[in-house]
Amino acid sequence: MATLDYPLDRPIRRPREWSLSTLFYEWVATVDHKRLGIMYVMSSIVFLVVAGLMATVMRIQLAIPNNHFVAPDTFNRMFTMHGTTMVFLVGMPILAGFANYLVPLMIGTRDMAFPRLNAFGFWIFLFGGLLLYFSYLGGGGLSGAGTAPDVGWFAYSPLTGRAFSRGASTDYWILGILLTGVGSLASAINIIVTTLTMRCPGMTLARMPLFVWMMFLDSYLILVALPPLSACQIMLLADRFLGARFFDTQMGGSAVLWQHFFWFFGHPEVYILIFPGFACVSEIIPVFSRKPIFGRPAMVGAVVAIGFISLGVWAHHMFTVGMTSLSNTFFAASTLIIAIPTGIKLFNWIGTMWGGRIRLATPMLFCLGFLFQFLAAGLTGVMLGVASFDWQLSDSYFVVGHFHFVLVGALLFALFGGMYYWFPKVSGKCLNETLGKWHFWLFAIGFNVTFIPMHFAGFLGMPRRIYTYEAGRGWEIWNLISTIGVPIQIIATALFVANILWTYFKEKEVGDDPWDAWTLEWATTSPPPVYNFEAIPEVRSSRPLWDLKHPEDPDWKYER
Amino acid sequence: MSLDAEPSKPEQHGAGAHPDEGVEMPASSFWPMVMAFGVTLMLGGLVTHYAVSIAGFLIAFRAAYGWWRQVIPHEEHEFVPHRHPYERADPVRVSIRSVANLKAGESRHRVRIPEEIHPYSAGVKGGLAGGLAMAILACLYGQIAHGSIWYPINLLAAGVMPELSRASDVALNQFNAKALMAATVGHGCISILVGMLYAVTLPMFPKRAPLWAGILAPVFWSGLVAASLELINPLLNQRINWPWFVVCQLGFGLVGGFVIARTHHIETMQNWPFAYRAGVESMGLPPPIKPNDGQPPPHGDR
Amino acid sequence: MATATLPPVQQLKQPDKGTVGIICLIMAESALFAIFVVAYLFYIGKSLNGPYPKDILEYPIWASICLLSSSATIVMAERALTRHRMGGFKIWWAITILLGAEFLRQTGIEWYRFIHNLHFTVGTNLFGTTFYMLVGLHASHVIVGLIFLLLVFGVTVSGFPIATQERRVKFLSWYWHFVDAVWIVVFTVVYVIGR
Amino acid sequence: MTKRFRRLLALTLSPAILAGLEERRVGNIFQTVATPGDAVRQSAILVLSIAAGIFLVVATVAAYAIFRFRRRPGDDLTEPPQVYGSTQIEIAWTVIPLLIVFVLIGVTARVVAGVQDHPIPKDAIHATVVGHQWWWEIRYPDYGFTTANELHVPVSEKPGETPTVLRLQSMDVIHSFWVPQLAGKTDVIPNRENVMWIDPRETGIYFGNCAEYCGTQHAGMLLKVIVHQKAEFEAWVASQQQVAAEDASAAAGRATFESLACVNCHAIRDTPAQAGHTGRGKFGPDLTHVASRLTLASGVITNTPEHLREWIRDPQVAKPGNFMPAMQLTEQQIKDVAAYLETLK
Repeated sequence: MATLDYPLDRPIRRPREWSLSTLFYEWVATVDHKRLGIMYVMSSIVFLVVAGLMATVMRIQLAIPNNHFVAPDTFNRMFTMHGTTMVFLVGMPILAGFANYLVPLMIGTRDMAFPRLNAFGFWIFLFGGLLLYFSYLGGGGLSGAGTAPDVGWFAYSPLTGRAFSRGASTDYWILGILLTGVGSLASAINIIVTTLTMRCPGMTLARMPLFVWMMFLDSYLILVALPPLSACQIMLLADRFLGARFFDTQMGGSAVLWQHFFWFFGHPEVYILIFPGFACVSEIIPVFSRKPIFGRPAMVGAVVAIGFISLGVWAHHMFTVGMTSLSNTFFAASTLIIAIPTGIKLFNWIGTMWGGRIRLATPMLFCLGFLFQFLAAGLTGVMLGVASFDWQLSDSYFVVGHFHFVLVGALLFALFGGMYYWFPKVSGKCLNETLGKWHFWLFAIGFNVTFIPMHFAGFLGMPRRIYTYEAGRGWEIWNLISTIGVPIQIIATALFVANILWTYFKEKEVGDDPWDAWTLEWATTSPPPVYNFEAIPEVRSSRPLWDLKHPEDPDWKYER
Repeated sequence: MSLDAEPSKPEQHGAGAHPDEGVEMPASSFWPMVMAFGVTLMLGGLVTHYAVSIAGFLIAFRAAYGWWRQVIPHEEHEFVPHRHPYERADPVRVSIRSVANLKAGESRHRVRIPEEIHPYSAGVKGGLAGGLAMAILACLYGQIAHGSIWYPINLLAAGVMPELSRASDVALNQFNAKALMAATVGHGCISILVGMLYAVTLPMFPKRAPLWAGILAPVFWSGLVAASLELINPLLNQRINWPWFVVCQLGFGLVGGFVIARTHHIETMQNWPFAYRAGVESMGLPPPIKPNDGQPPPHGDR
Repeated sequence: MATATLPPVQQLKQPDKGTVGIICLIMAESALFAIFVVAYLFYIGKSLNGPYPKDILEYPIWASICLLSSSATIVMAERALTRHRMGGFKIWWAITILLGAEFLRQTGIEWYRFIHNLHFTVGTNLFGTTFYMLVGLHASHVIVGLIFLLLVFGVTVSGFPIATQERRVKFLSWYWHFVDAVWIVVFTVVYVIGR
Repeated sequence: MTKRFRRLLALTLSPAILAGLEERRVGNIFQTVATPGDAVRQSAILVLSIAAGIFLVVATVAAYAIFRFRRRPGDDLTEPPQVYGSTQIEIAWTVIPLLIVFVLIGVTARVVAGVQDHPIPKDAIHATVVGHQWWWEIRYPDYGFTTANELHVPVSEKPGETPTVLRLQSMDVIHSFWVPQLAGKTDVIPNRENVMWIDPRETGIYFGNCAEYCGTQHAGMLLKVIVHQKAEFEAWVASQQQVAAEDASAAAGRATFESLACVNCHAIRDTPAQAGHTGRGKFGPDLTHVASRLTLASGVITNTPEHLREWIRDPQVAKPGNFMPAMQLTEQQIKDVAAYLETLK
């Protein structure tokens, strides 16, 4: 929004003529939230494909016992880079991308609060990611052979110390993530400030779309939880470069301290990743059920509750480190309590569908996939929260299955739903429904075939992060089934990419508001102009477009 | 574009200096990208060569200057002309769909259901009364069968206190402050929660709610407990006296259900504006929907 | 439906975006410092070998006075700026910079004594690690603050109309207050509790 | 006791003891045979059944809603009633999970305290398990010997239970001790001693793994707990307490072993290759009774003469990345050393 803080004393620049070079100029130098949002999403999709291919290699390696498809070090690097990439280079930026594109449109403003900071955030995330991947070439220093980090995505000390991780590979992990962290922080501050200060007239907090609410709380969590990660990374960097002793167990340092610090970030991080999924689902389900969200205050309250409780549950990742029984019980209790607001959200989504007229278009299908898989993920999360059960499950394949249910089965499904839902806004064209339905069903089948067996492998004692296993431990069949699911997912993802290309080049334009939706982004053109709205809209309820479409029965009559 | 049928007044909400022709937007800038690149090189030098850091510093420094010049003394903007009118968004049209109403009635089709409930305090009161009745019955059982009112309390506390499961019969009959505390907190919380559940769910059942609350629910609950008690509280499971257990449950159900059913239903306030519910009237809000009479009902017991 | 019956739109009173932004920045910085403070507290008394805090730490009274009083002088500078008294602004601003620089000099002297005279470094023991990292992190924030203060001073002296930037000067002074507040925490933790 | 008799005892005992034991390779966490594992299993079954119940109810309701309220032809002309919610239903579906969570917290508290704060009987067996990258050192401080990778414990039957208390230490990075059929995992952390206990009711060989990622060969850090009848356990202890066997036929191998760098890492008790003060002989597994073990390389290969020779020739083939280098021995040296080690029953 072009509110000027200072008197203008320079002539206003006119935009240049269109050409290829200006096109390049417009993307690289852009500070437009929509272009940055698109670039965020595109680059995280690229990283998603890269990390997905690593997962494929790992699944091939584990398909049969005693496999020699890759060497142990290669495998260890792959799961480290897979996890790090998926969390920091896919999950975090894709949420920044969605928020960047949609938050200003949904609250009826022209841009983010700090457009240049926004651009800086994107570029430093991208360069940080590239620096991390440069480790494959330069991990041993420029002259040495390259190696990527191989310490796992949560990089437990003292494995990351100089004594056990020689060369520079762990340094790449620290520096790359430190940089992307700066980017995430920049975009989080931007989203918070934008939501608090730039809402259009009439858009009270009570009327703000749930998507914006959740992105706002997500940003708050980033703001509180990410600096601790940076702090402990700085400590580790000092250990490795300055000879400090933070995590040096030989000098009396504590190996568990890193875990406390890391998980103080790491657990809110799980919610940081899943909130955007909630955000997409909370917009899509009402529109496709033709009803307002059920229990809206409870929805917001639940996210707020999660946002606060999630800062007090971190040690449930550490039930096996030998804390006292009292600490274990405390963290088990806080973890179990967080299941309640999560459950409320799930019930409210079902409540929204109840009594509606549910249109089973592709975005809605993905949200329904989200519902069932998130239900399963939440329940396995409760199992992990029961400290005693966690002694068996922690660090087993059950955990791998559980968090892939959260991050793929829930988050990725919701994001796919979001992409199908908002693609017409970004491009003016609806993604092909037939291809979309193939994508959904193949992906849902492939996903479940891959990740359900992991839970059983965990029950049978399979630890995570092993590059191979001996025969006869009862794990062969589950691993084989898991691997069989992978090609199905690959085909599904290829269909999605094909769908985007096909739609972009072949499909017809569908107009500004193809889903008959209710939030402000559908009131402008598809794609929106640089300035979003010719005139800043005014709203009187949480569904401004409903009010206009149904003047005989507007929301503002009933909302508080 | 305007969301209202009425012509908009963009100058009121800061649309820029040229409302009819275009908008001023923040000017594009390479410097954030260059800055990010410089910072990356600065850190990348740590793992490659210090010369990379120096280059990164110089680049970042130049970018900082460029960025600085762009926002000081004022943020640079560029003028973006409005699109041609026919490229703009169509005004939002009135939907051809009619909106179905709940059968509750024309004017109140957005209320939440059920419209009348017991006050929430009735749930708490009922839960506490039921819990007390249950506790008295259980202690009575302890006194009659084992000669000690502490016996059932210790058994209940064994659900969270593993040391009690190794205790002898004599020890179970004795007063144990920790066990009393654990049992009271546990029993109290569960009683209040169940009472609350009664209060909100009873109005949803058609008729004979006290029957549901007093008899069927405790019986159902007893069955559930019987099925899972081995896992929840093994000690209690070993020593439980089922007839007495069911009697205690019925005591809770009848007393709690009676206390709740005795209170009057209250009108929910959900279709009132927030300002009324909060007790402050504020300007610019629609008047409250008046379900029965002209005045908003007095504050209910929430 | 006639538009006349539409209720009036609520005009929102929303906070200034710079204000919210700087508060967010301070929150994030606080979270960063909190972890270092926790690490310091956690490692108190866990060093396997000396020197221990009570052996070498001396209360940095003069440095603390300098830094804390700079919070007052920057307020004076701000007040002068709002009243368009440029001379007063320059003087108070310069005093703030000098006080900040004196604080850094005192830290430098302390560190020189530790490192050069006592050979007590970041790798000596856990106390050394947590001490240098916490105090160093704070000192680096003082340095960043000083750079910005100097920048403002430089452009003001060279004739830039700093009065147009009153809002940004205010945010800079908030940041400076934050750095001072952190020093109170650092002082308490390192020099009072830690000894 | 003569040397010859001792050797005979060792030779005959080890295979006899191990022959009757059932191998339990599948570490099913629901087929536990020790109290800590049982306690966990019971809480697990409770949580699993609650979760299954919730899943069934919620998924059924959701599926019913999707089916019942799907859009049908002709629905295009109406919008459904715009219901905002129901505080009563919302409270109900908040209170019910709260009740469930309340029960779960109680059960968790009891099981956690029951396992962690369990009093240790006086006649418990004590063992110290030290994690190394990537093998387990197992010390029996009360019996005065050290072995590796295979933890031998007596069966613990009522009456006269003999639980085993494990003190877990790490030499380098974090590992985790996990034998699923006996107990949940406990991390093995440097500069910190964790304590756990097991009281297996049934004899057998229980398989486990290191469960915390600890570097290249994390996958090759396997673990076995061998549960004996009490008498057999005592016989095993007696045999392990013997000094290293001396066999004249293996003298060449012994000389080679003691003359090479082997002794820098590996100790053989009561020989010149004994563990020294300067860390000598502490880096690799103690080999005093290496031939009595089931496996080599922390469970990666079985302990057969061929495997032993291949292992000495190049340890990086069977377990790439481990810290034992290929010593570039001649074929004859390999044969000699292997022959020597095989006498160390």
